[in-house]
Amino acid sequence: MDLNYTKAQQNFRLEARAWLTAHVPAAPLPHFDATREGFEAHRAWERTMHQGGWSVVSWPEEYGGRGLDLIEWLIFEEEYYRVAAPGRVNQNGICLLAPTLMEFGTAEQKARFLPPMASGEEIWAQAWSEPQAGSDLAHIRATVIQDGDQLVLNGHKIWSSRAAFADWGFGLFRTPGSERHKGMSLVFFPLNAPGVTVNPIRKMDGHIGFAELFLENVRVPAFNRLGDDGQGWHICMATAGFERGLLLRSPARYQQAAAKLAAHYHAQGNDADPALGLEVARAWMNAEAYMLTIYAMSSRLLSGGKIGPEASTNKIFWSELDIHLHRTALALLGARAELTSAAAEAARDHDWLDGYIFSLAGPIYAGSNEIQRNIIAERMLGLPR
Amino acid sequence: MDLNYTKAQQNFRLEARAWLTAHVPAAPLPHFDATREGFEAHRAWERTMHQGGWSVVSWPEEYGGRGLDLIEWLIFEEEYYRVAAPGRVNQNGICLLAPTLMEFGTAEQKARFLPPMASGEEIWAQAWSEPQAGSDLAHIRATVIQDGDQLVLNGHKIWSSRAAFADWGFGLFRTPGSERHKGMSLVFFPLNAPGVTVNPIRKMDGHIGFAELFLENVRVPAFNRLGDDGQGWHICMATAGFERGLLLRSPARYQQAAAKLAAHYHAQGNDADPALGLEVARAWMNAEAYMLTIYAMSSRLLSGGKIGPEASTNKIFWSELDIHLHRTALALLGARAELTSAAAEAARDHDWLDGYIFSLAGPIYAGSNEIQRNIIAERMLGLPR
Amino acid sequence: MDFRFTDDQLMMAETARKLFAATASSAQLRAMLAKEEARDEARWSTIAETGLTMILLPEMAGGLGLGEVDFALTAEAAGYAWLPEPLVESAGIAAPLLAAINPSHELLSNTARSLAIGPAINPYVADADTAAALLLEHQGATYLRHPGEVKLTRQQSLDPFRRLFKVEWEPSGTPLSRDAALWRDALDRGALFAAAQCTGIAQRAIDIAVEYAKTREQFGKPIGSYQAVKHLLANAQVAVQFAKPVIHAAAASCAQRDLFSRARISHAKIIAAEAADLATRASLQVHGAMGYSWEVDVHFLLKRALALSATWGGPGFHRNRVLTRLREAPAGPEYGFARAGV
Amino acid sequence: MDFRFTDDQLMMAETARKLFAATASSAQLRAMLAKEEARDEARWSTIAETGLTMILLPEMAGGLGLGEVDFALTAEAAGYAWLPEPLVESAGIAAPLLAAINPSHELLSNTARSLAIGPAINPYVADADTAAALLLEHQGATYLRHPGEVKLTRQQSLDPFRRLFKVEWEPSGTPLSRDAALWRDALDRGALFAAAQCTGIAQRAIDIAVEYAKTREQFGKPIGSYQAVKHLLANAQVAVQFAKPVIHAAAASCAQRDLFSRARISHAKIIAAEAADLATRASLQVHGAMGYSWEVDVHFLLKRALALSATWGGPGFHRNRVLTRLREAPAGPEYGFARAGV
Repeated sequence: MDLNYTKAQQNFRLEARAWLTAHVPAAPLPHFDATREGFEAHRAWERTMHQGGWSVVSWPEEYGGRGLDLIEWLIFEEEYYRVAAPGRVNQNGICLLAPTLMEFGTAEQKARFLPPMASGEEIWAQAWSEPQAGSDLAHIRATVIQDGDQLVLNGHKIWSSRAAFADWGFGLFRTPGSERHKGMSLVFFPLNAPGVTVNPIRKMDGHIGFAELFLENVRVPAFNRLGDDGQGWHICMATAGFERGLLLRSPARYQQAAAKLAAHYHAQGNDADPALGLEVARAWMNAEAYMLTIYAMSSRLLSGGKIGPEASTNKIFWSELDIHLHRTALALLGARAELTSAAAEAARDHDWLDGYIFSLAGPIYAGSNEIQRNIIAERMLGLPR
Repeated sequence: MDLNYTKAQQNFRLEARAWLTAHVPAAPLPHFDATREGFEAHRAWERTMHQGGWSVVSWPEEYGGRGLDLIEWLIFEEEYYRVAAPGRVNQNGICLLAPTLMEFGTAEQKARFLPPMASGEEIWAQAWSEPQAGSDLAHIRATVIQDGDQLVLNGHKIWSSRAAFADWGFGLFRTPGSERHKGMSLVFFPLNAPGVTVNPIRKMDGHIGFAELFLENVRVPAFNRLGDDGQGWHICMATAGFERGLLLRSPARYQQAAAKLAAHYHAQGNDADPALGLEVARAWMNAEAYMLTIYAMSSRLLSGGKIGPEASTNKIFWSELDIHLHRTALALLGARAELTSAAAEAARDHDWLDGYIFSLAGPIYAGSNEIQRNIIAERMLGLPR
Repeated sequence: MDFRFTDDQLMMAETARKLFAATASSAQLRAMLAKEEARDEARWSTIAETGLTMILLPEMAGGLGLGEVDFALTAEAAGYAWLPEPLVESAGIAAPLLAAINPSHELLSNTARSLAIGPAINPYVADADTAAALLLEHQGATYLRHPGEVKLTRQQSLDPFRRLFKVEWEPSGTPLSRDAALWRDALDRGALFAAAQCTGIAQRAIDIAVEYAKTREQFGKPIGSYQAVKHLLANAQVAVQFAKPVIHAAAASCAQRDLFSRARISHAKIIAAEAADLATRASLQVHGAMGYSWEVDVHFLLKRALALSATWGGPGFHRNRVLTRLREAPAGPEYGFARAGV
Repeated sequence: MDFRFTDDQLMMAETARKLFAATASSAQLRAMLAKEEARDEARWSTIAETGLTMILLPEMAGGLGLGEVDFALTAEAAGYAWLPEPLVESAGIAAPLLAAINPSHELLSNTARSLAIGPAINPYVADADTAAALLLEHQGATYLRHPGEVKLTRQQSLDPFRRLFKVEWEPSGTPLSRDAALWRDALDRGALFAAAQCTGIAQRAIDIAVEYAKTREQFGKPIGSYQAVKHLLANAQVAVQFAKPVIHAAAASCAQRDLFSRARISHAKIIAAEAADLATRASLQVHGAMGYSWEVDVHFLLKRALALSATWGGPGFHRNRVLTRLREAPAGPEYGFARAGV
């Protein structure tokens, strides 16, 4: 065990810091879920990142990455959050789909889809859930039929993050008549393809953020299926592992917020409610514990380990710490906590209220925390189903 | 709504206060679960109470009570806990069995069992659980067979509170071959009857407290069955309502402890951890909320209401507040918290550690809190079973 | 000692509940939001006509001369409906303050007008622009201003139905009153009725979650049959059950205006806000992604609960009042209702 | 940057675990308790022979010259076994303190002897009577006393295996050392290894609850198939998962002896004690009445967890160290491991 960065890691950090300091937009971009303008501003930022070689640092160089390992990826993320750089509008693609694509895709598929993903030219939405299949993903009904070298998609998807403005969607479809985990395929489709209707859904924060998708005889090349016919569930579970387990929420995100929170608390001096010191310390400890656990897990993965059901412990931990951290910030803000960022007197240093509302979705998406607890109990502890 | 005591209620309080002040033993009695001596000291206290007319204040006068209503009972309990009077060794009889007996018993049964219960001459243990039937009480296997004017009892009971030293037990038995809620009878049996073996069980605090009972062809008169053959489940559920709902845990118990806790906290002055102020306030608020809710419920019952599934909300609330209150006290004691009352330097003003250990059983007995939450969800909220 | 409501009290509460159910349904409130209306004049008129704005006004001011218990039940119903109009702040806090100074004040004669209130403890004033007048606190004194006499700057709350304003004004001229005790009373009523609204919000959040959990199926069963869902909602219901009697007792003793009654009010404010937080978040979790969308009502409840928890004193302020009571006066079983222990 | 244990570290930990499993089973500990023995001399000898008491001693004191990471894994295993002997306090804290003063001290030469330690932060000294000597703190100085030179008064802990003593003594004569920094180091190690024991305790509590929940049936199903039981134990396991890396990182940086390493140790102490509390109470609840009986092991774990949480600094003490670090040094993503932000 050696918890010091190597000289090379330190140099890499400084290189990332220098580039980010020089390129991160001075003013925050408008939210990518709020308007087309915000979305395109984030796409432009992806392009800038790509030009600098920073958009997909952990990918192989042939697809636009730097071939960095998980520790270097964590260092990059630390620098990224340190300067409060913009949210990653193509996260669904880069963090969720790309690892799956690299594991299960053909060379041709990788060559076709990864480079425009890295450059932000093609931005991806996920399309997992359906109205009757949320936590119970095996219950999906959307269908895929092969017709020569084409696939014909039909169905109704919902809660598709980014789908209001994105270019491509990836989702699960099943062979008609198949049941539960069998007969599923993971298919990519352009969101502007004939037969696709995108109905934006407003979130509780008023932003659009996700959409409902209706697919009516949408035709895509058979090339757009990842893996073989019927392999969809297996592939999708691998993605879920990445999503919950490691790549969805960088520890740096919470470390940065916790540091802000602590500064805010200490700036209140003697006026601060001493009972809140407890929560501020807790918020920082949670962020650090998450960071340390992810570093430990990354070290293990680097030497050939696999993410198992402990991915579910990560999901529970980051989603709960995020809520706690933001609740504590709102408590510090007192009666001003309810002001939105549109209000003249809203807290300027950090979007605590937006962060709180966003955090409330954490225990729900990427597999509800109830489901994660079942997974921990059954697969880690061995309790009966 | 009038939340002032009447003159008569005030006078009753002062009368109770005067008697208790004059009669409550100056030194705490040895624990009734620890030794036969402690048990008998508590029996003697029951006798003293009875002689003063205070042992069963809410019972009808003909059985040794004062016929007081629920509000007066609450006032009496407040005075009782105010002077930290001894624990009630016959609580299983007085608070659990007696209300059931008064509702379902014949005049002869009441005349036989209530007076010696009131005087402490006969002290009662409950005998509900069996090794395979804890939360799932309908699963009990102990049997009762009628043989002429006698009942023959067989079976294995466990977790019988007070049974190590008590005189009588009451428990559920079923007609052989009957299933689930049917064919059950509530039967009383002397713990020294031939065929009864009492094996004391040590609790985690080292005291004995409960026992395992083996019944082998134990013969009691048919007179000892409460209600008709097969009515046992119905009667038992009524008892469970009393137990969880109202009579098991007086609010005064927690009000007294919370007041001690607050005094302890404020006595620490500036040395106290300010974050603990939060918990001290919480402990007092919990005790007051419980008190107010019980008063509101008592008012409703006095005008003819019945205890329904909200009994389950009471059980959850008092069991959780009790743990919280004692945890807070242990936190205030710091590194001295682990000392038992046998230690020279143990906290003298209140048995916080004993209270904490006792409180840990709260979410388990009288129907586990998991079962109570099911009841609330299904019977109060109407969620599907 | 009688903890029951009178028939009159129950009837008044039922009237409020029915009125809100009929005039302030989710669909009606959403339609009003779409039209960007500050208030629904028809609903407000009906509220005034029904007498709900007159509960706490003394009879010599043309009011019903009732007490805080009566109004608390109305506030609970208003919370249940997440009513946008300023019934609670105007009729529950501002009007009684003005009536305490001058029961014949002409602003009290028209019960369809609303009053806004700006105590030192709240940084913003709700519904200041539509009010007939603002009652403002400065160093314990009461000043009356018309909206046109002050500078109002809208501050957007996350609750789209809450219309907050920063008020800039000079405490010049003679105040209506210099009695600082009036503002302590106003704070008590403000906290008390915010608490009452919170239990209404909490119950509504539970009720809609229960309805959803009965019908929404996952893994072939209604989600309400899973223990995780049952226990989440059961815990929220427990919190509501043990908040309501505290609010009712706090309302009944509000007029005592002492260490004991203020601790009771603070207690009510703390736990009712917590119950609302617990219940709205449980409701959100039970609704899943659906609950996170604008189309399901749970977010309106969650936002109102968040706003109310920090208004009229946050948890820290009220906890200090509880600790002060515990430090300065005896506690224990004999002090539950009786200040002198009898 | 490598967060993995070396093969040597893993092997040493495995040795400790196997030794404790073989010599300190529940039955063996209960038998020892029945005989009212202070310690099991055979077990203690085996522990010493295996080298576990020499992990932290420098090579010039005849030790293995290993670090806190190595010993933390042993302490975790000791917690899992709720070991009665003073391995952690003697070999993990007292001996390194003495070795730091004088690595050739003759008390270090016999590794089968134990040392007791009395820092100012703990009111009582564990296993003082069976120790070869006591190391006692007075105003930052270190005094050495033999048990016969001080007045020992047994103080009964709720944990029947913890043998606490009040020590009355005079700080007369020349201390072994006046360097107060030694006691700050001792406190760090004390808190760190208490934390490590706590995660062991927590994992044991979960493991026995899981075994019970697999076999105990109610309502026709194993209780472990109910969500209420699953989620209770899953939450406890989450707490353990996120405590262990903090302990390991705290152990790895312990030698830094600065604001950063001390905050990490305090963090570890707080959350490991909480994990042990959560897990032992969850285990108790899962066991039902059975868990409340003396016959099931859960109470031994619960008691040890309770005792350790307040020893070597309680939550308030350690929280203050965390807040001090946050006040006095920068925080943020670049300061996770790097004091200078690189």
